[in-house]
Amino acid sequence: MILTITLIALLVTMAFALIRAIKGPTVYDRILASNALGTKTVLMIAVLGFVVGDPELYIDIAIMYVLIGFIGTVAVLKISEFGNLGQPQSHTETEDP
Amino acid sequence: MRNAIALIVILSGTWLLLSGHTSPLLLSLGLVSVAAIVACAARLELLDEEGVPVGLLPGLLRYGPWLVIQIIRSNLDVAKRIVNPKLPIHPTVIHVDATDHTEVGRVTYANSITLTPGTISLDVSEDAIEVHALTEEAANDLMSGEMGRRVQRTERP
Amino acid sequence: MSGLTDLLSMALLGIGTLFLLIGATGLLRLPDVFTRLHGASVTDTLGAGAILLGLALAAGWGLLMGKILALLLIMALLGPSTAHALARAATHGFRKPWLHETDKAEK
Amino acid sequence: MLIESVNIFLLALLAVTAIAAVRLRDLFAVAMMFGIYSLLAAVMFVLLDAVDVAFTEAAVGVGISTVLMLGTIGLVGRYERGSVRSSLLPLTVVVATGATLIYGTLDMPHFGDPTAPVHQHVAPAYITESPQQTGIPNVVTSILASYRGYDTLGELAVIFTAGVGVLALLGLRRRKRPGKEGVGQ
Repeated sequence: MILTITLIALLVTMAFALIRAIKGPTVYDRILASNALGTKTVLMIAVLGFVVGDPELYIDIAIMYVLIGFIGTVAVLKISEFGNLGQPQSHTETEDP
Repeated sequence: MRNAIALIVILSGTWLLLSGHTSPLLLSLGLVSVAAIVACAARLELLDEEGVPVGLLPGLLRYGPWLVIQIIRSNLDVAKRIVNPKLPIHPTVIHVDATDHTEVGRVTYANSITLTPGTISLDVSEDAIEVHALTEEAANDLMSGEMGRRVQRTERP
Repeated sequence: MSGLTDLLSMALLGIGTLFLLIGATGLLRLPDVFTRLHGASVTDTLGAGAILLGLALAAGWGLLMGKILALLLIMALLGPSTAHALARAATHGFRKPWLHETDKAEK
Repeated sequence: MLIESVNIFLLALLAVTAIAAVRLRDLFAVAMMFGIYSLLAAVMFVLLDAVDVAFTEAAVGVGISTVLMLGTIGLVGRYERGSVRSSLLPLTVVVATGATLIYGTLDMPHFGDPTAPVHQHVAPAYITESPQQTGIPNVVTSILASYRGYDTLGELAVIFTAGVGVLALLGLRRRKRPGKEGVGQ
């Protein structure tokens, strides 16, 4: 019962994060929304494991997702900050309007 | 040497926790992968106090519970301000002194600040941490230096 | 005893759900990136923490509980790193934090 | 019932994400929308019990393809120019193709149908016999690494060759002109 409520709340928060990702307005808002959505995905998979009745498998997936999401977000931030993945290079980031 | 043993223990624990298998074949395969990782870490010279900070563990165990209480307290405060639009938010940028901290200490300090809702570390330099605070209370709380003193105690066990 | 654990687990899940929703509201309602980061961190710390603790209690003693607690630990360690990286990137991207009106008047 | 509702809601979010990605002109935002799309799709794959596909979707969709797209954006600029041509013909083609594909799936067995041909012979054989035959607890791993071991070895050789080829092409240029290479090398 409470798991169902948690699941629905997770879906609602995912929708909220999606709205923030669409509205922006800055690049960082979108990255933040994408990252928050990643956290919710992980929680959702963990909760789903208990709803479906196979928590062992789903928790493994959730752990994998946290690690992948972390690497993805940091890579995106590195690009948005330095314009590349860390190689010495002149700053080529396009200017915000 | 102590660090290598600690790393072996940590990796073996992680492997056992995540796999849950105990058959001899899979256990020996796990052992091989642990050995390979430790060998790689040794060759990359990651087995120093920075790579495997076991010396910090007792201090962190004492620091952890206090941090959890702080996180819950400031969570309630931030949550109240989000729910009730009448309560004002007052974003400020402050600089917290971090001259007396070691490198690991500054990292712990900055991460603790970020982990506590209402304050986020923006930039870490040699002697100070730039912090964005949601409210004046959160900023004043941080400026009182209680967290800094507690982090300092974890550095020197 | 088992009934008590169930009750505690349900209470933790309820608290987590509540903070999840509050954090998401903050993500939508607050005025700029930095303040929104505060809102997101409410979800990431207490929301995720309470939900995962509730699930760990529901799982009972065993490997599963260990895995859930490991997940919680990983999230607690990686979360602030991501948040700090985001805040730093936003500062370096010349996003001036939205400050209170009185502060602006002083400057 | 609950799982179906979750699936429908996720599908709706996927549709919203896709439409937003099409409509946005800021390519950085589009890349982020694709990342979000992959995350949502991965949850759906997990719900469909396709765990390994979900792993791949998360690793490739959220991780590497976002990075590659951002690398490309760093080279070509961030804003899309509006198209001058009419989009009527492409729309017709896409709608026609989509309709054909949906028509094609009507002949396929219903989702979760236990009498479908795939559930009659091959799948049960692998599921029941692979632990005894190979001694590996995970069925997908046993198929990839044991039954189709040479196949996988061949695939890895191809990918390795491709990787070495790309590195050879990019690496040679880098050594001649340091500091001039592309972003996503």
